[in-house]
Amino acid sequence: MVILVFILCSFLLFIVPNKLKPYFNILLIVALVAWSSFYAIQVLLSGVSFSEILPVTFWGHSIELIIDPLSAFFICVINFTVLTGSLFSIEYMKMYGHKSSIELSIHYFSFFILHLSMILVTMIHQGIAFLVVWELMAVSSFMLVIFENEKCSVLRAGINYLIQMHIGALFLISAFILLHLKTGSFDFEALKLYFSQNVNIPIFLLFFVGFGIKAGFMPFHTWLPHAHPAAPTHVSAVMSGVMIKLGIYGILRVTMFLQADLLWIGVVVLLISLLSGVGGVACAIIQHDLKKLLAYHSIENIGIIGIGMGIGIIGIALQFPVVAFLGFAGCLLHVLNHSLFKSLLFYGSGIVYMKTHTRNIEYLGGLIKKIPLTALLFLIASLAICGLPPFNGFVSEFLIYNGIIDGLAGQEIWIKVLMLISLAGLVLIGGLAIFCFTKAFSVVFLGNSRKSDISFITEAKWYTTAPLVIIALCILFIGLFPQIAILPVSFVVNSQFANIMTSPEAYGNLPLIQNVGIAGMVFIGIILLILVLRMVITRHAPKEYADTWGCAYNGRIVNGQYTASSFAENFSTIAQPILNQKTNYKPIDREDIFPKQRGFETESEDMVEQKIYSKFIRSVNWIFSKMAIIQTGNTQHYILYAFLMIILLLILTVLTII
Amino acid sequence: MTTLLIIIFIITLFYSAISGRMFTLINLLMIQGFLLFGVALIELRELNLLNLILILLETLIFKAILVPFLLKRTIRQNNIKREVEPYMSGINSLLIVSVLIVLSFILTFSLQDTFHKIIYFTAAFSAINTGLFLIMSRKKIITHLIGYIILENGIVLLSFSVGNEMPMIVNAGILLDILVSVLLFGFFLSKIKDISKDFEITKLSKLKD
Amino acid sequence: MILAYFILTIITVLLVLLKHKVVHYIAMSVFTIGQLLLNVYLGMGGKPGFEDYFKVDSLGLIFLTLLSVVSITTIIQSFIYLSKRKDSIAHKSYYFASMVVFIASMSGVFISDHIGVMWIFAETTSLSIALLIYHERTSEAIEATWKYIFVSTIGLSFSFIGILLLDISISGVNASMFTFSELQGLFINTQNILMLQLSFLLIVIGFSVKMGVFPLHTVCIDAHSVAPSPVSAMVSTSLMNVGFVAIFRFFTLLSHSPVAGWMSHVLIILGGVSILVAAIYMVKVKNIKRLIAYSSVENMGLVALAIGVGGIAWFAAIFHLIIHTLVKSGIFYQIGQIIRFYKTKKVYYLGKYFSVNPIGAVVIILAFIMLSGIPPSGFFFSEFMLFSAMFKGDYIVIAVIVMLLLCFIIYTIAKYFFKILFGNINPDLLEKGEKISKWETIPQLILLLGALYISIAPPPFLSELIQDALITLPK
Amino acid sequence: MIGVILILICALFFPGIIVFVKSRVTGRKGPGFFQPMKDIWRLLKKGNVYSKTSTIIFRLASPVYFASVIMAMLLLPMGDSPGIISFRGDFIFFAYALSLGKFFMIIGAMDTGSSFEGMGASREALYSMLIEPAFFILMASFGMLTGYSSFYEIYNSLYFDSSLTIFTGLLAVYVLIQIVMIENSRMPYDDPKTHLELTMVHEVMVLDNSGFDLGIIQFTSALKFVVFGSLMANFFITPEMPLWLSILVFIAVQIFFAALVGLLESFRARHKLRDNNQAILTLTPISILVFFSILLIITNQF
Repeated sequence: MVILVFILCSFLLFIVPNKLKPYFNILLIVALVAWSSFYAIQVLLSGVSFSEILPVTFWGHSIELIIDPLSAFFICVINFTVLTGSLFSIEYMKMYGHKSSIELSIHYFSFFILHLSMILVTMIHQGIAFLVVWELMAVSSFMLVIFENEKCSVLRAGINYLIQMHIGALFLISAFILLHLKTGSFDFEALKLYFSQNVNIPIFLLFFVGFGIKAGFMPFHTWLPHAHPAAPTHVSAVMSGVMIKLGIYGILRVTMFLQADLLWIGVVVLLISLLSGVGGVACAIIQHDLKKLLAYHSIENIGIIGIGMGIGIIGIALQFPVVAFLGFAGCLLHVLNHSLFKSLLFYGSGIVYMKTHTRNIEYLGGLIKKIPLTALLFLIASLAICGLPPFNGFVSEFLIYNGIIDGLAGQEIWIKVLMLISLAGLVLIGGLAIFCFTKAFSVVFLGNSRKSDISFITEAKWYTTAPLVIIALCILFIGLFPQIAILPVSFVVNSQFANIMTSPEAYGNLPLIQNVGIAGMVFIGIILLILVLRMVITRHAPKEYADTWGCAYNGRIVNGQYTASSFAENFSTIAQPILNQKTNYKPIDREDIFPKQRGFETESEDMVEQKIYSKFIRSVNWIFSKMAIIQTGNTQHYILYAFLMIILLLILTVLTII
Repeated sequence: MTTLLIIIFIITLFYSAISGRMFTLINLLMIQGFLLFGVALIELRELNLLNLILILLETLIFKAILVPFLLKRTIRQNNIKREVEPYMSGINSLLIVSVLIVLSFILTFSLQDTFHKIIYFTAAFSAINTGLFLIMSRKKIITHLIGYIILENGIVLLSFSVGNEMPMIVNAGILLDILVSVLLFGFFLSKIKDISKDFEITKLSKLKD
Repeated sequence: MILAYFILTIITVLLVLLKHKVVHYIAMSVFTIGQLLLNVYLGMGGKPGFEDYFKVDSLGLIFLTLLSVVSITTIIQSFIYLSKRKDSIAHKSYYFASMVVFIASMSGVFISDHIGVMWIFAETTSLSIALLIYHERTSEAIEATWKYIFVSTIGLSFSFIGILLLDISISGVNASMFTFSELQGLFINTQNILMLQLSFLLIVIGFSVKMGVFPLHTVCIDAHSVAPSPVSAMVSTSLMNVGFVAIFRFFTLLSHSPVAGWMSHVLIILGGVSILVAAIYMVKVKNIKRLIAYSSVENMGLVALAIGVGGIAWFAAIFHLIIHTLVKSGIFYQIGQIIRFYKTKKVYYLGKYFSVNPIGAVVIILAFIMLSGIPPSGFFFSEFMLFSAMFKGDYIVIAVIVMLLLCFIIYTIAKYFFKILFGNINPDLLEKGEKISKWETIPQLILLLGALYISIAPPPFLSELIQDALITLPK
Repeated sequence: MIGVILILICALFFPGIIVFVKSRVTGRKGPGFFQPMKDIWRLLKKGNVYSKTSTIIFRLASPVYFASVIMAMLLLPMGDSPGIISFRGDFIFFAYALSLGKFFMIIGAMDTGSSFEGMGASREALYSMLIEPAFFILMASFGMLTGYSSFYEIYNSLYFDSSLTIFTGLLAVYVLIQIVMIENSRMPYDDPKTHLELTMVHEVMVLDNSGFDLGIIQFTSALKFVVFGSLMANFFITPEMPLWLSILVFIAVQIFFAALVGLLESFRARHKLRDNNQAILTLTPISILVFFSILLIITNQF
């Protein structure tokens, strides 16, 4: 009943004057957050799943909202990020003062509907209602993405996003129909009956592709690098922080009911996530647009989550309860961690965009001198995303690593080799992430500003950086006290994946995580110790300030600095065939006496998108243009078509083909 | 007796295929009108009087006299060039029409309907096919009209073979519709005049994708 | 009651021809009231009179109510449309006269039971629409009108041949009246299958000009792109419903006969090919009205597919049509407004409509969501039912191809609609457009919100009405 | 606790031995063993010169780098006494702690805003990314062999009886040596004494450091040598060895390792920069070889 009230008062947004719109929006979101997380936390603590029947009947079925531990966990993740997103949007939306009031109200309205539909997606188990809310989420996020619609690239990205979401929904529709054909009901619970009777792989693949398109696994990720840079920052933070995770939620929901041939499914999930992990981060390295870089990193982190899930499924298949527990726990914890540091990174890039109005990192630089707090927060988030020790990224990757290492003890040889490949893949992802984020952080924040004039930039308002600081504190908290963060995750895993025999070792690794926390604290202690040591020793030593050593060039080096593309150049030469980086530069030919001004620019298209998607669409367009001969404008032809159609159908009937 | 008339009807179809000039086509229409009137007179004797008069009225007055007169008047008024410019030579169109007539023979035999005389069916189907062929193979819009009327003659022949199931009002409605459609064609022909003076169909193909 | 209705139409036609502005308003409002009265009376189960020619079954009732709803909004929009144009008073009176005849003949088709009578009304619809399409007196208008009348009369004569063959095939059995209700059970054990197949084939190909399905849809596209927008709204919704009702009635007639399996295959082929044709041309077409005409052809292809597939897809077909009628008429009125503002139909010159007329833009966004089958729209549920019926009848390959084509179609619609809303064009095009009054979008909003309400919470009496429209079909 | 003290002691004389061996090989007398330590002590007391463009990140870089190596040191066991912190999967923490140190060194170098330091930073980032898989596969395969995944338990339950196990142990030692040479950018991959900034890797990154920071960095590179040296030493220390013998073996291994590094450096020329990538990448297949040989040991079909 409360949800209907929410929907009604969300319509009030259209009437509220422009000035009050952001605050009214936050009021609505805080109310929804309070309502949903009250039940979610109750479920997480008590363990009994909460269910409520909605009064409105929908196509004859009454909709039932069920919050079980898995959806409770996801609700908390969603609520936290959407809350910080709406707080961040107050100052960010001031940049769009010129927008008309109806555009602003549509924006806030679809932001609230996005939040509501994400909550409902985790709550509804009935098939048709689930699909309705699923595509409602796609439509509302589409309206948010095309907010800055004066740029045509934004429009193209938005439409591309909407169509891919629709294709994903078509996969889900066909999966639910197949389910309905065999078991007569659309619910997720009917999957248990379905999986016990017939082959699991085909319908799982349909579900996996349908949810994978939303999650952004490699082969279907092409909408992500276009949609996120197009959307305003707080929207892309919510989208890549949380909305992608609902794809993972869907896949987890389906894997809970899997009964047969789990091994092959686990292998498929593992390989696809390895591909998307390594591919995502490799493409991220050569990006120049900060948000596109972060979007590719979402694909990489989805890959890591997928690896955790693959390991978990293989663990269940081979009856290794510890490996299964570690895999799924790592996967769920990384969902939480990624939503934290990814939204922090997007907010940081949002503040950079707000201040410098450009996202191309080649023009930025030296921002730490002007906005030190944002730079520090961006640093913490990029350390966390690379999975470096004292922060939360390391904890979840640590769980997945342990899962892989314990998985190495599998019987067959090819399982050991598979575990080795996934270990190498995960390490490679970590190394590439470090390579990419050192580039991103140092080019944007350190050194001198390359092209844009940053002299008058000031720190963002307190109420914008406040949510960022809270997120950074959470990142640090999970990093240093992981055993508290692991409690809800392990509770969810043990209650949802009942076929993981809740063996004692499964609970054995809780103290294991504590050591990581202690090690992190010791690490920070050592750093502080050394800093104090340095202060004490060099207390009297003179300190001078001079220009950076420039090999006898003593002016201020501005465009002599190392740019992002040169930083990434030695990696892109190695990975040239995969990344097909194009450099467009017109060389000066010999007899050109007064050559005009030249520019050097590298740009990279997405290999997967180029080779598979655009080629497919171009060929279909070509075929269509060849087939478009019917509408010739001549009356005789129109009558000829009817006559030929009758003759054709008559022949077919006589030859009994029809 | 009716089979004789129908055979003459089929012969007029052959002549319509090879006719090069507009006026011969219109005369053929007149002949077909009279033939239909004859068939109706002989065939439908047991109908009630009112229905019979209506049908006779329709075939004699409408098809034999009124339409050919209207067509000739429009041709003279808008001094349209008299030739019928077909896409293909006379011989080819004759071949095609005969193939069509053979096809309609085969079609009627395969329908093995014992209740009705086969000759009606073949004449009706061949008239329909030749009407369509005339529409599709001639450039002039007037010949499209003539082709349409030959098609209508085929349908009328078919409805004779049905006998008297159709109530009188329905026949009246059908005749009314055909009359109105021919009137509308005439009305719009005058409008088309300013697009293509000699009513070429090729001028009427701007609306295309 | 029917007699009173037709007398009313003749009187309004005569009144309207009196060439006086005020008389037009009075006559048209009297006619709409008469139409509503007829609808309500028949809805209450009243007898239409002339028992053996007219009978109201639930299928006819659904589409009659749809027709009256759309005709009310069309007449309102026509007044707005004509008030903005500088036509002579005579010109306007022809418009209203042929509009009245058009609406009357369409309601005639819905409630007629006798096959011949239905054919006559179908023929009068195509004749009465001639003047409506020709209203704008341009050379394209003449060409489109000529093509439309010529091809539709030939199409209808095809269907008349089909009806005659049907009549011949049952002439052995002594059926008193050649009506749908009497012939219902007669075809169960006919031996002469080829005759039935040929007659159904001719009927479907003949009525495809009305329903906008593959072979003869081409002239509908031209008629749409030329006719004034209230007329093209009428054509693409109620005229296509006329085609659907005709074909559906013959389908139910023959659904018990041995030829039923063959019939569904024919309809599936026609439906599939028309979706393919719509997809091919939507990618290529540059004129906004032709785009929406092709989207009607695509929806009608889906409906034909649904009739062919059977099972729950029959329910989906009728539900799809109800939503399609409401949404498509709303879109066409809005497109008429856009064309009046930008004075061109080429999409290249349309843009920035969101800043020009926000409420109209909201209508366009709502219409896009409804058209593309994204959940709040009814198309999602009808397509869901259609696909589940196809999966059950193991037409899986066709279902996958149709899904792919639908994605292409949605992509093109999105590309055009959002180009109109947000695409940037040179600003001076915007200034010289005339001021748009907010009140014009009210009827469109009512139509769209009605469609939204029906799709989210389908009222029980509607689904009962559809259920008993399908009683005669084999379960 | 003994391990930490031993490592600190060895770190004091380790660079001295390398310098001694290199000078002896080229016929020079060479400075005393503790000369590098004296330099570091001198640097620690000197003042700092900071560049105007560098910010707090630059000041944080070298302490974090130093702390990460100390952190790594705490994890290492010595014979039968485990490291101060040891838990299941601590070699993951070991590797990621080192890469945190490198992360800060890289952004510290980029902070100065000079093109030379940028070059060094990007090369350092690429090389560290290329060698990490090798280390992980090595430790994971030993974890698979022994069934445990923390340093102390792996080394405790390691025993080399058959010829294949000895061979894999030697191969592992070779891989560890190569990893250290890359980590500290010694001769085959980068020449510490070269002055041409365009071709340097590690040295050019620390170009702008001075005083206390430079001192810490030089001490950390020595410390890193000894840390990896203790990883190798633990191979030779068997659990039942008495304490004094294990200390002796440890110091002997460190000295032999230092001498080996000195010899390597004096006889090997530097790779071309482009060939460095392939050279480093060869380490991963070698560690995969170690993995397969261990696979053979486990399925005992050798």
